[in-house]
Amino acid sequence: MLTLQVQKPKLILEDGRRTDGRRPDEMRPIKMEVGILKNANGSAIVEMGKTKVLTAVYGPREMHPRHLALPDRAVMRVRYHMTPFSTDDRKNPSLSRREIEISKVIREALEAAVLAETFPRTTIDVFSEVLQADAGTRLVALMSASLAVADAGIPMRDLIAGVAVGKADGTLVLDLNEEEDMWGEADMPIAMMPSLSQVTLLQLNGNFTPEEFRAAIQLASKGIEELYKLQKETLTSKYSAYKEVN
Amino acid sequence: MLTLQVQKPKLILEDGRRTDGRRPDEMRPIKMEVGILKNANGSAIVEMGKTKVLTAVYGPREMHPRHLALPDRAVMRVRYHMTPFSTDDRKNPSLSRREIEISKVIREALEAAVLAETFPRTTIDVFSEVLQADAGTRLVALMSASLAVADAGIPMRDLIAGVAVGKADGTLVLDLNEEEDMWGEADMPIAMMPSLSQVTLLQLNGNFTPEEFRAAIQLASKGIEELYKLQKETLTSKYSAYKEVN
Amino acid sequence: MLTLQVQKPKLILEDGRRTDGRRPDEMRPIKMEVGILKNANGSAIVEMGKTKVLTAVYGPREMHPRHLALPDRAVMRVRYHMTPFSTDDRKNPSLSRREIEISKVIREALEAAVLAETFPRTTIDVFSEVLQADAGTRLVALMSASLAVADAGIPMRDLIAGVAVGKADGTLVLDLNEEEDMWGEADMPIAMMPSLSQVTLLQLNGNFTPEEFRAAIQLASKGIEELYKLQKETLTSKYSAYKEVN
Amino acid sequence: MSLTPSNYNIVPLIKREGILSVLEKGSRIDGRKFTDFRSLSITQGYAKKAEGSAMVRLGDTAVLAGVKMKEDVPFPDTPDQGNFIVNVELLPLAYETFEPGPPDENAVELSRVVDRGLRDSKAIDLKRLCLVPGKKVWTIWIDIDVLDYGGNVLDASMLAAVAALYDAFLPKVEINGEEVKIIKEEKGERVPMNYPVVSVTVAKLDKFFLVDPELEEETIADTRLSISYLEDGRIVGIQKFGSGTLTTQELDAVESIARASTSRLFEELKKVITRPEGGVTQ
Amino acid sequence: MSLTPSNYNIVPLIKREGILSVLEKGSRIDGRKFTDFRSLSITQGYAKKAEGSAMVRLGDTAVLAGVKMKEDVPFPDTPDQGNFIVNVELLPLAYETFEPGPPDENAVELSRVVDRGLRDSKAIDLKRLCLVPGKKVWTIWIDIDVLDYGGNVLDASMLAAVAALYDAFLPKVEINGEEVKIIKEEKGERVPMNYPVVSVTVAKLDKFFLVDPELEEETIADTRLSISYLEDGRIVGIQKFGSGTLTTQELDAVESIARASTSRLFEELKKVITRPEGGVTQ
Amino acid sequence: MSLTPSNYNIVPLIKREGILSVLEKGSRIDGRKFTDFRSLSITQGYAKKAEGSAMVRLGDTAVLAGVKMKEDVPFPDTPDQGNFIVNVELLPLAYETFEPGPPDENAVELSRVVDRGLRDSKAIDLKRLCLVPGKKVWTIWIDIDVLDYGGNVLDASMLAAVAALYDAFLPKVEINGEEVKIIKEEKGERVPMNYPVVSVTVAKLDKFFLVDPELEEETIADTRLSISYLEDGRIVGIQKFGSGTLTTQELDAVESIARASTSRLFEELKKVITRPEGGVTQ
Repeated sequence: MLTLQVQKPKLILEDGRRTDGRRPDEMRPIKMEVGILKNANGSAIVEMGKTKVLTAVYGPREMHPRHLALPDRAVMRVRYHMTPFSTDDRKNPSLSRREIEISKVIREALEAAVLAETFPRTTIDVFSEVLQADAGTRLVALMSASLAVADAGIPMRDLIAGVAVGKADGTLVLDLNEEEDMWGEADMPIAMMPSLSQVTLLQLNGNFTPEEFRAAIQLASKGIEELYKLQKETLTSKYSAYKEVN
Repeated sequence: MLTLQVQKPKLILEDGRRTDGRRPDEMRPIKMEVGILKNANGSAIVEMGKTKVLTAVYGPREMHPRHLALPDRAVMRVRYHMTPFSTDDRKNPSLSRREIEISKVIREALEAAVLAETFPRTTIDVFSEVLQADAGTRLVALMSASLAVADAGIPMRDLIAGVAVGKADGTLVLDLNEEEDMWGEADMPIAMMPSLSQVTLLQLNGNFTPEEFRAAIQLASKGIEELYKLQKETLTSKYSAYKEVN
Repeated sequence: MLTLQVQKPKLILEDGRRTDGRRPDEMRPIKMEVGILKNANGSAIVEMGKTKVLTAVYGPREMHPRHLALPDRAVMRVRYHMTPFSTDDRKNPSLSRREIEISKVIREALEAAVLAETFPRTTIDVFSEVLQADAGTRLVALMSASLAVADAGIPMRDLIAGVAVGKADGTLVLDLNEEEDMWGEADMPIAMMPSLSQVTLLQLNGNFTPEEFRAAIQLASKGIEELYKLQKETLTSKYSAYKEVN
Repeated sequence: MSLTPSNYNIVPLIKREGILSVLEKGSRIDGRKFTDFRSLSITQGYAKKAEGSAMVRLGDTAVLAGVKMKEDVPFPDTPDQGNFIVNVELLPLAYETFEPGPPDENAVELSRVVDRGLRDSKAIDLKRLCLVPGKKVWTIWIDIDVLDYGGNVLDASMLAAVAALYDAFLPKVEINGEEVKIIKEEKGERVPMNYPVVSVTVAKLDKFFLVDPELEEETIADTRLSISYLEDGRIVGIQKFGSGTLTTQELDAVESIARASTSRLFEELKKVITRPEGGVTQ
Repeated sequence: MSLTPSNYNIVPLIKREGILSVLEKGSRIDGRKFTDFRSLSITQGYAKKAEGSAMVRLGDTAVLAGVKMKEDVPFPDTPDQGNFIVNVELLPLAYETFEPGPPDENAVELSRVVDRGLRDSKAIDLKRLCLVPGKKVWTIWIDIDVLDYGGNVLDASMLAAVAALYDAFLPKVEINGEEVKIIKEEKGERVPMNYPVVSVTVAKLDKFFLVDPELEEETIADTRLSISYLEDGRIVGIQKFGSGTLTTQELDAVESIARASTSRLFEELKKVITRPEGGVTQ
Repeated sequence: MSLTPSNYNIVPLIKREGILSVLEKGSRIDGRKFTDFRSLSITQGYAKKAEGSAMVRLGDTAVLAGVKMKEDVPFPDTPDQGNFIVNVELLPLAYETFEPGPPDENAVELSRVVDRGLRDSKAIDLKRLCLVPGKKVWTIWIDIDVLDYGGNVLDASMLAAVAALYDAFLPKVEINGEEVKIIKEEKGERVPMNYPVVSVTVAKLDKFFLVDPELEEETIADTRLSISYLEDGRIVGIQKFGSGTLTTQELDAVESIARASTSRLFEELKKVITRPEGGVTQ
């Protein structure tokens, strides 16, 4: 009787494909570009399906106010923010609790990679703006942030690549789309420094058996390798392009 | 016709007793305990009927930011706060105007007692959290604060004890309950340093004749003596207990 | 059918007069007074029709926090604020976006006139409170601010006088009233340092042809001359009054 | 959180001694007797866009109160009463240390003391602000702007609030059952006031009790007691300000001193609020 | 409260002299003529989740505008009009001194100038955003993100806003009397635009007038005048920025210079906003 | 914006070495085994004004949770579900560096992790909080006050939240079609819980994995992993805290260690939440 009620759609179709035609272990199309902003010291934009995030990095630079500076390392200041028109309903531009939490997990993930001890008493500012939100925004933001930090010439242990693994109609799926995010049984974003085999971000909502959890990590690792390769190419091609020009 | 309308109940019954069975000059059951928190320098919890307030004291300690420190005394920072589930309807956790005013009158009352000039350039922080609100919270908070300051080993001119006197159906009543608070004709919270006979907090809403005002102060003084005795016992028993252990 | 709908009234009547009986080039009655507050270093109140604005000036004085001080000039801090009962519907006392913008344009207009370089490392604070809002508040505020700065003895290149020119039923009108403000086709507030022939504030909403724009400036200039004369008389009479007393 | 203030308007010790030495001689620095109020003027109708207003000057203190109202819904626990909101603003115009921003604890305390004085005394009749029980009531705001901060802002604010409320009219309304039509342009009834209230503040300074302290006295006072009264002598509000203390004997004395001052204030108020149609207490 | 800025993006005096000496020779530091706009690109549909969007690059300045809407109630004084809200964000991505937080006075001013340019010019037809008079209307938000702050953000923002609005569709609606059914998934009509508006900013720097100032010029300019125009030459908005001054003769001159620049902007806009079904001004 | 914290609760390097040297010997500074939880007490009904409450003491950590509810409207996208809001406050009472004010990022993160653990596990049955589909539902608040901050606040908060929810009753309601009458004074049904959830936190410190870290261990830990479980072993939430890292092999190990700890926590919980009318999972 209530027309408001929305029914969960079938997420895995007869042919084993997902609602957007992908196989369970297939990621969405990806695009990456660095150095696209003029004022920032480093910048990058990453698109994954219809999710698009732009990140600017300023720094290392003097910390204000001074008493927040750390004697042995750079302070990282990280903001994950969604532009009001990035979502179906307009998002209020002030920071939501969700954005506060995600800013924190992205900061902690970046701190694992950035050699902040190289720049004591300074700050490294990382501002990510979600331009289109369609599942996976925190990982796309984190990847663009890691590229932007690299683009700013700040030394890192490794780049960071990440992807979500979920469960849809009982099947593990790589790189959730928005329907799977909303109706699926689990969503586990995971990010790594791939060449060091270190996990820098891990969250889960929904439910996994312990076995599914382990399988999900394996599935994510495959996706992360691909993403990492693309990240390195993106950086290389920019800097080789520079060399040709010079 | 309107069922929303609530009728004032009879506050003084046929037998001269109050709605909760007390005589007009009888206080609610009281419990006090100090030293119940681990991290705080001093702490106390006081229960008076169904009102319950926990206070923690930190300090004397360095003041931040420095320019707010005073050269000749400790700054006292006092917060009276109600936890969201302390009231019938959930209280929004942000500070209300009522909480701002009560924080101020509690601070001023405490400043009369604390020997703040002993600790120039420092701050003494007093945080009271109302866990159950059922009339008299500011006085219960103030008593727990004065015990917590003592428990922190900060020298005081005297402890502070306080109680409200009100008027219910024309009768002066000691230590209002919530019905008398809501439906009575007057509510006068008063707090003293009993051994110095000094009033440190005084407010009134409702109405008193000048004669009632004077009688109310006398009635309060009796209650305050009792409360003060209990406060001293609470502190003594804690520290004598300590002595036995050592 | 909808009674909510309000019809635009005729703004220019048969006899060429406006709804309040003025000719198109006629301003509302004006009153000015300086030195009316005790604590402020300078103060002024200006009334123009039913618009009334009080301004207090404090300074030049030490800047807090220090790091906002400028080495070569005084910082000006300007607030344009409407009291809650200055408008038809009560105005929320917190600063609206409109008040933020107007504070900025008034600050910039004043900075053109005040010899801020005379007082490096200080601040000059200008607080305008709109007591009655009935069209033209920003210009009345700016005029009272310029008088209050003068009353504080702060040197200026010139006083500032300003008035709005609008278009009502196709006719250029000087010093809009509230109906013309709401229903007219254009509203252009303009302020000048009259003896220097310099425009210090200029805004327009609505529409003007380029020819109307030029004619509007001419019309405003006439009004500004009158206002300026009155401002100078106001200051002179205060100080000559002083002389008589001494 | 409430902090010990940084003695923002500190009076040098030497000034304190000066003030005290004058008091020892039985007078005050501005020549008043201990029990005198300063010069007082009350002007109704000062702010033309308010539904009622009053400017009060008490010595160097200037306070402007304005009344606004709007149709509203009642609170669930008072379905047959209007809403009443008092808001005092210590405007940055008024004193050199006042900064723009939301009301600080001093402004909040002033608002709440004025509110209680008017509400709990039943000076304003909130039941007569009900239009349709449980559905529609008036919300009355009284905003009080402190324009010049010259001491004893509370008593001036209470005078301004009362005078502004007596100056105020509600818009005209036509009620048909639960249908309420408001004709904003026309004046309706007066805001329903039962009687005026006054507040008297007494500062304790060493062994002296000073009525209506001006700014320097207030600054060096040990404590202040503000008591609100009805004309029949009933006390309808008390607030102790500041961290000094009083004995119960001193409370007695202060209350008697304060009560003695009320007749002057009621007289001044009645000069402006007495109504042709029958006087202030009808 | 508005403060004299701490010259956050101060250009050293020697740079000012450098810029002026180039101007003396009749050219600008980037080689432009005084009356030239920088290179301009306008890309509609850049932000796929918005109902309409446009990315504008004007020299080194990059601005992204997006349109969202929702069903709403009208304001009581405009029962037959939709609501329209412009919000400019000077994102911390865009410049080294920009901090996260609520819009500062510069962002608020930009929002309000763009809003007035579009609203008072009647470029957007707010009456056609009414669904049921007095009951239901569309609220249109246009959010403008400044991504790279390279000077003359206002003119870029106005271009982005106009292009985004021309890109935008309302959801499909079915109206039966006062029943409004909104089918979010389907495109309905275009956002009702009457005609485009452009803003032209001219910086006064010493005796020179520079159209479309880039960041360094803007920083050292005495004042800037931004004028909004319709294609027929009518002025539909003016804002003077900064504490410098102009004579009335200079106002004349600036207005003429600004007006001369509008044709280029309208041309560029029409490349993207011209619609098959009849052109931009229908 | 999230900032690298100023190591507010920094443990001197020498202390770190001390802690590590104890761990090398197979024990912890407080004598526990690596896989042991600290002493635990759970007291329901501690806060009498809440509709349900629980005080949890876990070693030196003290956390008090309280449940409140009110009639509300559902969100448009979940018309047949109640609303559920978790709010953790790191009260200034609890630790020397905690300041009053709105929740900081740590409190927000804790709130959201507890919320997801209870919501996504379907431990609380939000559908049974619907009174009239699309019209009227219950909003349940669970406020969690951290009173003493002694390490592993998350696991204590989850225990307190679950125990408080199992302690809580909804008010009595009488539903007639779309008419809902709420009788606040009478207890109605229990808050609908399907089963309990527990969270287990494991700190990684050098090569050691420590269950239920106390404050000093937590402070010097490289990273922490918190995993929420149902009693059947299903994982219903994970959060990695801190900027340290783990290999996927370490993730395996941590998950096994955490799972092994759950039985103790479920046992302790069941001592208080088992209900006469049929046990916790009915």
